[in-house]
Amino acid sequence: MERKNQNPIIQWIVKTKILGILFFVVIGAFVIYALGQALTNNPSLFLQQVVNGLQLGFVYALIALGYTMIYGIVRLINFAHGDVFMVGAFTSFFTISRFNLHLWFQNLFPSFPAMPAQIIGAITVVLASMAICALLAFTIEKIAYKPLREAPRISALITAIGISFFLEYFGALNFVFTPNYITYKRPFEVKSWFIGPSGFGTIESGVTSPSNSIIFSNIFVIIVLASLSLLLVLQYIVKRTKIGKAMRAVAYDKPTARLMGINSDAVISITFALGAALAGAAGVLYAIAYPQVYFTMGIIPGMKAFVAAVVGGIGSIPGAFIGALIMGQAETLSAAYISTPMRDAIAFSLLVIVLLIRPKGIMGEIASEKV
Amino acid sequence: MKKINKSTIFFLIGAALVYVIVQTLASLKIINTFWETILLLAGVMAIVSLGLNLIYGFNGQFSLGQYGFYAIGAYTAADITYRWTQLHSAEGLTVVFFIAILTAITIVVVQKAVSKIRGLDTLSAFAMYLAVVLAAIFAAVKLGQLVANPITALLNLLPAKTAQMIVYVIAIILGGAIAAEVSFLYGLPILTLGSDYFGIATLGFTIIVKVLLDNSDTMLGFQEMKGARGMIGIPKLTNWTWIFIFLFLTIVFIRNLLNSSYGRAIVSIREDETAATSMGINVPFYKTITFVIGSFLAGMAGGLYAHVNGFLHPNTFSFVKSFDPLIIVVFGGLGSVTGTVTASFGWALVLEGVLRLVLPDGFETWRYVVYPILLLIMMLLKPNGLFGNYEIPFIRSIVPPLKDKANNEKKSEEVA
Amino acid sequence: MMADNKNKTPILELRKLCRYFGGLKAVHEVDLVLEAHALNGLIGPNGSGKTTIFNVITGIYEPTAGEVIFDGQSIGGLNPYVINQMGIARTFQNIRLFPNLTVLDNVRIAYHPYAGYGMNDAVLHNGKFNQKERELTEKAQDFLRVFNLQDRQAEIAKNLPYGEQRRLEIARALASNPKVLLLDEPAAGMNPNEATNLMELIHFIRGKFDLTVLLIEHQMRVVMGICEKITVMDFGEVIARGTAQEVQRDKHVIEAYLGPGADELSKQYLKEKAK
Amino acid sequence: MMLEVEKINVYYGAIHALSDLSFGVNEGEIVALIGANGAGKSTSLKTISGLLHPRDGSIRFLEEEISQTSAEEVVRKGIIHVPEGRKIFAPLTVLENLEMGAFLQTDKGQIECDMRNVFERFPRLKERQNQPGGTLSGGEQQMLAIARGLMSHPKLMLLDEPSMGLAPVLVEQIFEIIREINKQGTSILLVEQNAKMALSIADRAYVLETGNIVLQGNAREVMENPSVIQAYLGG
Repeated sequence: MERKNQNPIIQWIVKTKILGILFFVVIGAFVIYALGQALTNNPSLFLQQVVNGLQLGFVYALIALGYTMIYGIVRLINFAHGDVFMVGAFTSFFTISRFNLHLWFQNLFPSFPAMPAQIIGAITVVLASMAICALLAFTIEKIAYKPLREAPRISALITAIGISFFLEYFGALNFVFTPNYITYKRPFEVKSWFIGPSGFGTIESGVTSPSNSIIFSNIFVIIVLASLSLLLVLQYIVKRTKIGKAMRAVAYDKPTARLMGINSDAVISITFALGAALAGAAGVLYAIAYPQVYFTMGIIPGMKAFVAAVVGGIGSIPGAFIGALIMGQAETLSAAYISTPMRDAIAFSLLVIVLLIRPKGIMGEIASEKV
Repeated sequence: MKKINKSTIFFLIGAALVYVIVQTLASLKIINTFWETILLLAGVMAIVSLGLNLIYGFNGQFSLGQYGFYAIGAYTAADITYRWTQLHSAEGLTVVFFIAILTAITIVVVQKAVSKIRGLDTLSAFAMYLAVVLAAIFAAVKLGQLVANPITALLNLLPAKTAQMIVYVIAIILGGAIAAEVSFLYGLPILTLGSDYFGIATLGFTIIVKVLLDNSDTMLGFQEMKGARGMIGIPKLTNWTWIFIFLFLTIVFIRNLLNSSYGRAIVSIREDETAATSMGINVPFYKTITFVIGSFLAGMAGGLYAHVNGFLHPNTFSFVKSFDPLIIVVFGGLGSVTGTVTASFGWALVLEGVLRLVLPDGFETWRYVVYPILLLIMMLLKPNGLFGNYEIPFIRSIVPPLKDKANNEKKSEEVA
Repeated sequence: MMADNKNKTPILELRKLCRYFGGLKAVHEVDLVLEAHALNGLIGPNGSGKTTIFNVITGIYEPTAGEVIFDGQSIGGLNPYVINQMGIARTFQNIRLFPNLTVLDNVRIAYHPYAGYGMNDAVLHNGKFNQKERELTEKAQDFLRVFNLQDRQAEIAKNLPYGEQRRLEIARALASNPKVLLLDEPAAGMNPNEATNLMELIHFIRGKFDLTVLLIEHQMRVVMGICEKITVMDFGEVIARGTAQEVQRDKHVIEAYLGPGADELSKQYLKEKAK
Repeated sequence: MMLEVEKINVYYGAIHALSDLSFGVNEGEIVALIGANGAGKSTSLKTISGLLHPRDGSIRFLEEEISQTSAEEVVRKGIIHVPEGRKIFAPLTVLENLEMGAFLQTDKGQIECDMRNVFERFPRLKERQNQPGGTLSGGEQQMLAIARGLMSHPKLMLLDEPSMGLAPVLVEQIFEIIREINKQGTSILLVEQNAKMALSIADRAYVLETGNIVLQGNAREVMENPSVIQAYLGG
């Protein structure tokens, strides 16, 4: 069993891991070169894609947070999370088109300035969706996951898949959400601006924007603001409140948390509700940005957000956020410069590459198993 | 020689009976085409799920990539038979044949070389494999095109039916082989990831394959696959006999493998990886080989599937569908061959057959509402699956009796 | 096997072995020599680094610094399965059997590298397979017989009582054909009677299979009777070595176990015992 | 008796960890449970604190049956378990760890007051209150674990191997703290392998061997009984 490497060249290859590094360097150099080319060839197009990517990334971030929190606390890949997002979008669709919830403030105080009144209305719509989703996830957790807490982990995963199917196909029934693609009515009017070499200005309807400028709308602003503020709220809850600290304690060490008198079941339920509320908000924002709702709309964004959570390091809240922003960029840039249908493949290739370099994601900590 | 076991006889008789009864009922049209197709699909699903059960149930690797390999097998086999029947050329056959052979050879050669290097990291090894395999594929394509015409002529010497059958069977096996080789390359870097991450990476594989298939005509240049429009014109060659033969062989293969020292090595990794490696089991090797065998079965099943309806669509291989074999394996009981086969047939018959018939008119859409509810109830009632780890006597490993006392003492002295 | 190998050549040697976890020096500059055919003990309070040493020797951890020399070769950082096949087998502190497999299969798995047939034979279940598989099984049953587990061979491992699980784990380790056997607290959780029997059994198999044994124990009493040499660790370092009697009287050892000031108590105890 | 454990049987799967084990703690006492690894000391504590439940037998705390009560409820009744290996919530700061100890305490003023007391007793923790618990040294973590336990105002404190892996100086410090806590009215059930130390502060002691009590009595008696030494150092 002589296993010494005699050849110094081979020894050098092994020691420096040069082949593996080279492999990634080649890929990395190619990507950087391509991005550089894109930026220099048409900077405004490139930056426009970055803006679009940010908009998408911020929505993904809200979904990814739920994935990451739930995985962190019960080690369950909650495949039904994307469908909760769908329910959130549909809830807002109904509250807007059936109940005119977005107009309640305007109707109540007609003399109030239109702009803030619209914002208050929109916020109400988001909050309503968040509440419904939280309630839904709370119920799901009680029925489908809690009884299986002591069962093999795969059982809960299968029920998660089951719940996902159920939400989709129950939603597809004609008296629920219907199996159709439905046009979504936004709770406010869209305004767009341009910014570029020719300055800054509003885009009137029917007028083309000046060339070489980047367009962004109030939707972009709202998504970024809403997403950031929800992130801050979440960060506040997790870092500052008692229940948030309990969540982290349970996620880290459930038996010891129980020894402190923390009711771990209750904490887990709350985590599910919180994650679902964020997914619900994401559903509304997504529907506002891409105004179409349908019963399987949760699958792909859910999947992307999940990938984002893994890329960022599952269990880590800032990680989920960073991962989501990366996913947003990867998706829009690959759609713009490679091909639209390929963007899903690119997203997942990115996932695999990140896992190969950092097996626990960008912000994930590497825990060693005790033998 | 050795006496044939009673359980083996029972199994063979049982299998023969199942075959004959179904075949008779089908030829008498008591089983109509609708139900026959469901049986064929159930058989295909059983092979896919057995592959997954090997990977997940017996080896403990949580894989969601089974449908990716299933798709690769399906499209590979379909392309070979399509070219044979529609274009009257054996080019597909020869090219894929050489790809499979040359890739296998290079993998073995590289493995020999790599195993001599102590401490080589996985990514470097992967980069080496990838470079060499790409070269092999390039050579194989050239070689395959070179011999395509003579082989076509040779096959045309045979009666048309026989030639088609030969092409069909080879196509299915090649479908499996290509899937297996892809799984080797993909598995190499990701098998070192932890369980959940392996699952996510394999899920990614399914999605990447699906996207590539959606664009097979534009990105990959296979016009006949027609991308997201779906591939048509594949000969419908899969019948109950073929399904039965392949399923039978799969079951016997898995049974023999599991009831050997190699099978025990595979299972030991599921049981306790650290203990297994400390007991001299080459864990990375057995993880890889299990993943490759499981993917081979998936690819083979894909080949069979492609020739059931004569139509392939990338949506069949979407990741949502890719949960099906996982559900079946968990349903039947992780680590139970009996359970997987039963669950596959039960699943197909109930979901595709019974639910369609039982639900009243206008309620067809309720099928997928009832299904998850059944799934949920099932999981809550039997979290360990229908069969747990029960096996029928033929598959179950038998603990041999102890030898008589006098013999014993002699033996134990020898050990000393 | 190698009855002539009973000279005093070291078979396993640790040279300034270190293993750190972040800032924690779990094992720090430990030297240890294990002579062929020796039966030595490694003792020390909880958390003193004994198990970490086993994990480094068997390849589960890479050493941070220092060397592990087995049979004249440096094996630090090799894969655990390679180290096992070279001839080092172990048991675990918290019993790591293959819980859902039968007792027989647990032992047969460890014998896998010596199965003697290829995967193709396995798939075909041909004559060679049948013959070799029978030999393998008989061999495994012989190991079970040594540990008085032959009646349990069809039982699922996790259903065995604790003491039998411990014995099965040793049987499994032996089945992997080791030259050196590392036992991690084999008597933990056993009553004094069982522990004594186990120690006698270990002494017996050492002779029967021509093994070199290194034994981790928490209780000194258990190792006293059978170990020729004892190494005592505390806080990742060796604090004493010698025969059982020497170690037992060592001031550092007594304090490590019973706390400072326990020296007096122990002297008093020894005096009493002398009466 | 404050805590009365009577003939409990505890199993891990097929393994019989505790068989017909009985012992008790009186109000205001320090009771030591000593014995070698695997004797069942930690299992006993886990059973009392509700992480495990006995198959039969009874555990009474202040005349109330708690053998099937959940861990969260046991804390509410006034028993706190400081687990083996300290089990600090590594990602949470020292302050947050302490807050978790006071999880069931709703009175904010009370928490603040307790926090002050704890910091007075453990000035080291005050210095490090904003560091993650995982960055503390072994001794500091043990102090934090004890302090965290104190935050719930326990009537009975279960301490599992507080001296494990600590240098002798620190061990003495920890035991001094335990004695003080006891003086202020908290009863203590102490599991230790460091027999000498444990017996030096305990009122009574039980010696455990494979799930059975083999020796019991007041601490002095037990300490002077040669079989204790035998249990560790052999004869």
